[in-house]
Amino acid sequence: MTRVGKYHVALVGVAVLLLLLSLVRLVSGYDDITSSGTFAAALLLAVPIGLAGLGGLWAERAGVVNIGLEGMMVLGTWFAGWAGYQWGAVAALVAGLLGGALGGLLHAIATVTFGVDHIISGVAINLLGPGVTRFLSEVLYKEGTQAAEAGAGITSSPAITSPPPRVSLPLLSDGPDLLGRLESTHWFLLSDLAGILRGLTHNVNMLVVLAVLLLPLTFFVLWRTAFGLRLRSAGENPWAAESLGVNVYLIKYVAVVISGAFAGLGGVFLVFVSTKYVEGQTAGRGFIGLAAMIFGNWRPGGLAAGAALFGYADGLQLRSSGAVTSFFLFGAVLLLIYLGQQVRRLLASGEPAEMVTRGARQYTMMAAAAAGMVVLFWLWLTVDQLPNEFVFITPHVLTLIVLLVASQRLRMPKADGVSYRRGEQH
Amino acid sequence: MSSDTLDAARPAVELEGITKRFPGVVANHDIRISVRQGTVHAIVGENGAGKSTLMKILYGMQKPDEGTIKVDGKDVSFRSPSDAIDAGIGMVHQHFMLADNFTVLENIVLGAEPTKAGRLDVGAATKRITELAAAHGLRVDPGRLVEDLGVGDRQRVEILKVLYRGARILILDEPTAVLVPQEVDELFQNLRELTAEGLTVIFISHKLDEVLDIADEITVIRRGTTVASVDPHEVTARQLAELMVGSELPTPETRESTVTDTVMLKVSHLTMEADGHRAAPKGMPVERYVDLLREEGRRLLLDDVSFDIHKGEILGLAGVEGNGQSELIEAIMGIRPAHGGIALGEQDLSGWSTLRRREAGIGYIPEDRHRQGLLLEASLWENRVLGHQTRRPARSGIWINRRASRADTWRIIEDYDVRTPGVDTLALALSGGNQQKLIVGREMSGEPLFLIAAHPTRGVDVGAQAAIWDHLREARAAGLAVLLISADLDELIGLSDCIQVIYRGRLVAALDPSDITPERLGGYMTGAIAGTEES
Amino acid sequence: GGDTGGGTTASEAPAGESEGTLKVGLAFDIGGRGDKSFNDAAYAGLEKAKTELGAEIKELSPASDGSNRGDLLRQLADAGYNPIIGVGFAYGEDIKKTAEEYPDIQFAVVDSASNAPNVTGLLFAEEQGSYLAGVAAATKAESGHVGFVGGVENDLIKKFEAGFVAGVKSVKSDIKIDVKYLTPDGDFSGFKAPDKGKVAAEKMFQDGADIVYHAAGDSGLGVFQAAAAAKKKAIGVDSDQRQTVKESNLQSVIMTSMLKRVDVGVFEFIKAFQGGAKGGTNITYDLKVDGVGLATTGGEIDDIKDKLDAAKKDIVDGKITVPSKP
Amino acid sequence: MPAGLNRALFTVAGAAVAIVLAIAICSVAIVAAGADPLAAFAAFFDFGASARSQSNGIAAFLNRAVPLFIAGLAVAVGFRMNLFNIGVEGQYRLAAICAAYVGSTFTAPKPIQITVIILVAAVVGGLYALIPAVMKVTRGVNEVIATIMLNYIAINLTSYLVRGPFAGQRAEGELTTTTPDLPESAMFPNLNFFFDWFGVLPPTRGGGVWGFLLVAVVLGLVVWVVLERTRFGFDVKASGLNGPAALASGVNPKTMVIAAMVMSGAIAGLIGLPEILGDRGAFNSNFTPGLGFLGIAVALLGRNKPVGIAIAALLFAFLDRAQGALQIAEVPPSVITIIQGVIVLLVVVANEVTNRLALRLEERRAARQLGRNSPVEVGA
Ligand SMILES: Nc1ncnc2c1ncn2[C@@H]1O[C@H](COP(=O)(O)OP(=O)(O)OP(=O)(O)O)[C@@H](O)[C@H]1O
Ligand SMILES: Nc1ncnc2c1ncn2[C@@H]1O[C@H](COP(=O)(O)OP(=O)(O)OP(=O)(O)O)[C@@H](O)[C@H]1O
Ligand SMILES: [Mg+2]
Ligand SMILES: [Mg+2]
Repeated sequence: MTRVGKYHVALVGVAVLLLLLSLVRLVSGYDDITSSGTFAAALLLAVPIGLAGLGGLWAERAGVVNIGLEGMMVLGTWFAGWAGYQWGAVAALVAGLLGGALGGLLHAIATVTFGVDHIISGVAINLLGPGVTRFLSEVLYKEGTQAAEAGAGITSSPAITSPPPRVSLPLLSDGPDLLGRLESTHWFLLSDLAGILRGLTHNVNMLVVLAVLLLPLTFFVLWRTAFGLRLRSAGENPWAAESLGVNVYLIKYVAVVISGAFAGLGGVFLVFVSTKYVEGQTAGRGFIGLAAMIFGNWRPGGLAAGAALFGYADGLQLRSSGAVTSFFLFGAVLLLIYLGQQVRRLLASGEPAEMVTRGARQYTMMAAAAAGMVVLFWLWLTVDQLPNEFVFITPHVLTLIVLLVASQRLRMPKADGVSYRRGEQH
Repeated sequence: MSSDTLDAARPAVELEGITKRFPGVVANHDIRISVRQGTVHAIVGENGAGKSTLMKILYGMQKPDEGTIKVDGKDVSFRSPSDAIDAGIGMVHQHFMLADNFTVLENIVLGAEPTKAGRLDVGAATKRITELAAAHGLRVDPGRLVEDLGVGDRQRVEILKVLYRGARILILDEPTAVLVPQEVDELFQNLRELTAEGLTVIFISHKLDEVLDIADEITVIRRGTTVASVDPHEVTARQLAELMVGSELPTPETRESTVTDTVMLKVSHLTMEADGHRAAPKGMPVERYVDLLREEGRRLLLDDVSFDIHKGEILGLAGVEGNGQSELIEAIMGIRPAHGGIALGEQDLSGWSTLRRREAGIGYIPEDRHRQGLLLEASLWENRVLGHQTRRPARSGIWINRRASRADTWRIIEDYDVRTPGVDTLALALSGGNQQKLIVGREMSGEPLFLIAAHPTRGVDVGAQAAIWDHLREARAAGLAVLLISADLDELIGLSDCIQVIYRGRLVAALDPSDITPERLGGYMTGAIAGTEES
Repeated sequence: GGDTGGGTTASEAPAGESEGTLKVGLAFDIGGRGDKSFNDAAYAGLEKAKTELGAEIKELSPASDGSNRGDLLRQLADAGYNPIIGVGFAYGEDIKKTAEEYPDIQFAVVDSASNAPNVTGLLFAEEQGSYLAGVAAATKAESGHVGFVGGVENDLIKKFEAGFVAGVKSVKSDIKIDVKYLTPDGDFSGFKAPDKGKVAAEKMFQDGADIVYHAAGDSGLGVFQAAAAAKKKAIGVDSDQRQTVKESNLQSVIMTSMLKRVDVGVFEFIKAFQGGAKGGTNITYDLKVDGVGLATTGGEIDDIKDKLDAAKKDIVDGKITVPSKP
Repeated sequence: MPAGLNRALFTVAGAAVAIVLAIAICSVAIVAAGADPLAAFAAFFDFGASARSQSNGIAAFLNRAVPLFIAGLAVAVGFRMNLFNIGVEGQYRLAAICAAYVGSTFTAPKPIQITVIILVAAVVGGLYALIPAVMKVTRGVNEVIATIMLNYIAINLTSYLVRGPFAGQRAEGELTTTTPDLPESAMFPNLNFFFDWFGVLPPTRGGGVWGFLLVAVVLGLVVWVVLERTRFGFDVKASGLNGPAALASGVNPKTMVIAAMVMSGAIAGLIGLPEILGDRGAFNSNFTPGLGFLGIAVALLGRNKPVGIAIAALLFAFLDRAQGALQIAEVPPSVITIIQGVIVLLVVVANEVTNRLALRLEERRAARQLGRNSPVEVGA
């Protein structure tokens, strides 16, 4: 498919998705499906995942698998909290970045210099991150210290002194708040669009803006600059890169350190949201970020979609657990669309010869889709409140389903995870 | 290539007393070579003689322990390839050094990217590459993904990579191993143009005819040291080979026919789709289904391939890489699904797993020994078990019989002259030739009825080559049916009882090896001679 | 099962004579000392015992997975500590086993019932305190809409919810109550997720809630932030959060806090032990003994003091029985 | 065979150096924390003054090692063929609750009851691991991400089950949610008689030294035999070392993925049983989490070999045991996690370095024996 084609398909996909969301909202009556609040929450929850995912992207594009993102993120939160309460938001940002980068450096030393298996090193860092931070808290935040006076405890830092500023889109989502008004009319599609736009633009943390900008920036650096080409070559064929004078070790070091810094930035973001470091606040987001990145096919756009999916599902269930059942309807309609397409294709190509080669497989798929549709629809009609446990796993189940559908089109960097040694052929 | 320009040229590269030791091996010992500018200087030597190591030293990928390097008369000391590139040296490696998921352009500019305001300047790069390609007659499309390219195209990309960096001295390490004669001719034509423009080429090959054809000067390396410097006009290939190994040259000729009337392997209507296998509907004959596929315009990797191999027959399969040989092998081995029939003796194998096929008596010498043939980080005896884990002596019940496997590995080591200290040595500690001998021994040890031998002597030195040929001939005499696939056309012609040519997934010609030359065979392989069947 | 299910209250704890030096051991729940919450409250009681009763004290924190609670108790027992206190209902089972192994040592467990003759259950009537919080919220909420954010959906936190809901309904039966838990039982990250607390509370405030009560540990911070952003109010939990929370902008949104005097429970137990009390019973710290209650810092509920006192009196007198399950 | 011996010696030496280095690094941290490293290291070996506290300490140590060992084995089976089963965490929790529940629904003679429980655990663990395996085989879904997602799903599922369908009776005032209590016949006999043999006081600790230790030892042996001596083990090793070669030699990669994953999951299913059958007698909300993740570290430290995993599990358990002792010595107990992390990192680094050295030596030896190292003297 050409570039233009892909772009168009993506646009059409988004449009269909919007339409569906709007329909489901109307039918189910849960305004939270497209409310600005949900999208604001989704953004808030998606950003740390997306930052961790970006960290994963940088490392893996340079051929280093980074399962240690979680540990690096933990380092980011701790250092952000520690610097933040003493010297303010900017210091928190810098310290969190550096903390994460430190974890990345460790990973780089182990994997690049010593050729340790990437998963092993990552696991060790995931052990070390919480251990080191707990240790630091036990030493620096213990009773009687100045920090403890300022509100620190073993499990949390004092609040950071100057929270980062927030911005809104003037006119539209602030002041007259045109979008907000449009949203509250609950018109079909228009209000949904307004809600989404307002959620993404109203009263947004500066760090969110920064984080979102990092996506196109990453794309630009990795795919449009010479440095990016070299970095990706280290993930595709480091031997070729080295033979052309690219310093693969250096590139990998830079990539993995940046990767750690991104994870650390994700941690900083968490600290900014809660205004302080809280032990355990990363809650596995490093892993989810990794998942979002794989989900997104090792590309910034896809990664953003993956992070958005997690953020949206989480935000929606936090705001309105009941709305989650509407997704049974959503799924049923999606399956219906799929079925419709298949049937149309079957009818369009009337030749019997065509039919023969399709084989039984396709019919099985269609039958399964039809059955799934019926089951989903029935569930939607009968279930009005899922047990909370099932609501919590919505994003994870969705991810699995999407992977099942899309996985064969995923393509990871060819030399990802390979222990590269200078001068040694694979 | 006129000799008066040669005489006038001054040395472009001088290697003085180069010594390089690896743990336990002296790869290079006091090597002295002087390469004059504007010439093609060939370096020959048996496997492991130290050619590649020497070139890697010259290219800055490895540091010599002793010795000096002079480029254009100046002393140099390279710390990395980029130093060498700066000094105007470029190297095309023995194995392709390309990132498959990158475009041709990205592969070429990598490490020497033109930038504009921080961005990669694609426009400028495209322009430069197109100019270079036109100037040297190297056709490429800069926008294509390398993974979609054939070997010939890849080779051109490799050369363009070097030229793009403005190299004046080109190192080509076995560039012709994967090319057919026509492509080799084309390459040589390009090289001659380059030398005429004053560039210097250092050329490494095991194909001595080619060396004599292209080289202006030849250096022979044996066991890490320079043993001779000869003029190509004054030696024959045979003499050259004897210089390399110090022994007589073997020939791959089969002496008398041992072909019997019993059909051992029967392949009928073998067809493979490019975009995923779909089983034919029940009850429909394969021929009809294949017709259907063709009508639908599907791309077929194997298109209705049928042939018989008799007991005691070696069937040679000639073809440019990428025309379906790998797919054919994998279909016969049951690694990839295909339509059509495969029968071994009386048994119909289609639908069987790889394991059952092996157990039924198919042996397999894979084309890439490191990829499909060996567990490099396992011991030799474990490699002996590989592929035979369900058969004696490797297996007893659910267990692996370690003692018997070891003993049988020792037998192979002795019978096939594998040079190794023992059966517990890891496979990666062996040189390539010895690894290949181990594989041949292993595949023969199952007393197979039918053997697939894909490039059985690729990258193997002349001594080992002769030994492998002998083993194939002996087994053939004992009634083995062999499907031989080789890029070495001399080997193919010399060993086969019959040659089939595969082109774009179809068998296009059946030829008699006794009256075919490599050149004509190459014509069939490239489709230059249309598929008139002769026998 | 040595469930003796006693219903005595602290004031009835038996007294006896003291014996030798007092060595008190205490094992924290996950998080450990310095968590600014539950564990620290227990430690405050222990420290008070040190200063006032001259006790020698030792406190241990478990591993982050909580796998070694029993081992900590045994290490304290082996080191000669008596009595030994386990903080948190998760200690219930381990205390029972350890108490059987060390019959000569007195144990106490916070938030779980006595289950052996030498175990004292230190229970808190969170539902009663939460009831008062509910009354306060319902009375103050002009919109007729309040909310509750629970950290982890376990039975302990559900006690808070049950009491709160009952309290709210007692004021106005048609009042709207939003209830949200951040994580399911067993996933304790719900106590450490201020961002999720914020999102959940934000929704409640956007829907028109005036006051949100949280029992969500550190996640409560997010509830306070949401309240501050919406210019609404929140109710804190466990300790007087208007004092413990250091951010001045958040302090002002904390209308009151439901106090759970674990420090009192721990101290009283040690004191009773010194007096010769034996275990086998539960001591319930309820409204009657001020083991739970509402904080008045900031004076925001001073105007409804009468109403709260009346509700308290009804509970103490037994006129109202507050449910402990939603 | 000296070649193998050489390699083993190198490994041990490397590990020793790594551990010493880890200790040195942690000493620096301890000093920085204002504590005395000597006191800290003494605390690791301080099992208390009384005989009783010592036997309690030993029991705590061994009982921690058993689940870690099983977890390490589970992870290692997958790692052997480059399958990263990050899902051990979810598999063992789900298996534990199902086994505990099924075990509580009937009473049978001890051997039968226990066997049934073990089988249920293995089957549930195996089945849950089958999901990512099938996803990988049929749709090529990366198993790392699938198992991470399935972990979240399993954790939520267990918490739903324990308070919903599988909930059991609780004593009044008891807030821990739990499955019904297992009958006495389900409890695995302890090993306290060992202490009697040596004339030492048996531990008072809960279930004493869990008898499941024996199951773990047998499991370790079985896994070793299966991986090192059988055809299946050979296929696993071949698939792990070189997938395409295994395929060409007749090993069906899909079957192998499914078999290895299911075996890994089945072993994972047993991780929770020592605790349930040895001590708790039910699955409740205090059930130890996180063993699946620690299992990854243990397997890696033990180089995916049963003996190594045993040593790694013992080392981790030994460090974990000191949680209380360190606090008594006024040392921040988080040094344990730091030491564990640093050791994993350093040991794998040491592994790499020694591996390389050993390979070099082997190549040199091979070359020497073949006499390739003497270049011939030839005149030009
Ligand atoms: N990186 C290395 N480490 C150790 N030994 C090496 C290394 N590279 C090469 N050798 C040794 O050096 C010798 C020379 O190898 P080299 O690759 O230069 O041979 P070659 O002449 O290029 O052979 P071929 O014709 O097969 O390409 C080999 O026998 C090998 O044992
Ligand atoms: N990067 C490397 N590191 C270590 N050893 C190497 C390296 N490359 C090659 N060798 C050694 O070089 C030897 C042979 O190398 P290679 O695989 O190039 O074989 P070959 O040249 O094809 O073999 P032969 O000389 O037997 O034909 C082996 O002993 C191998 O251990
Ligand atoms: Mg070689
Ligand atoms: Mg070479």
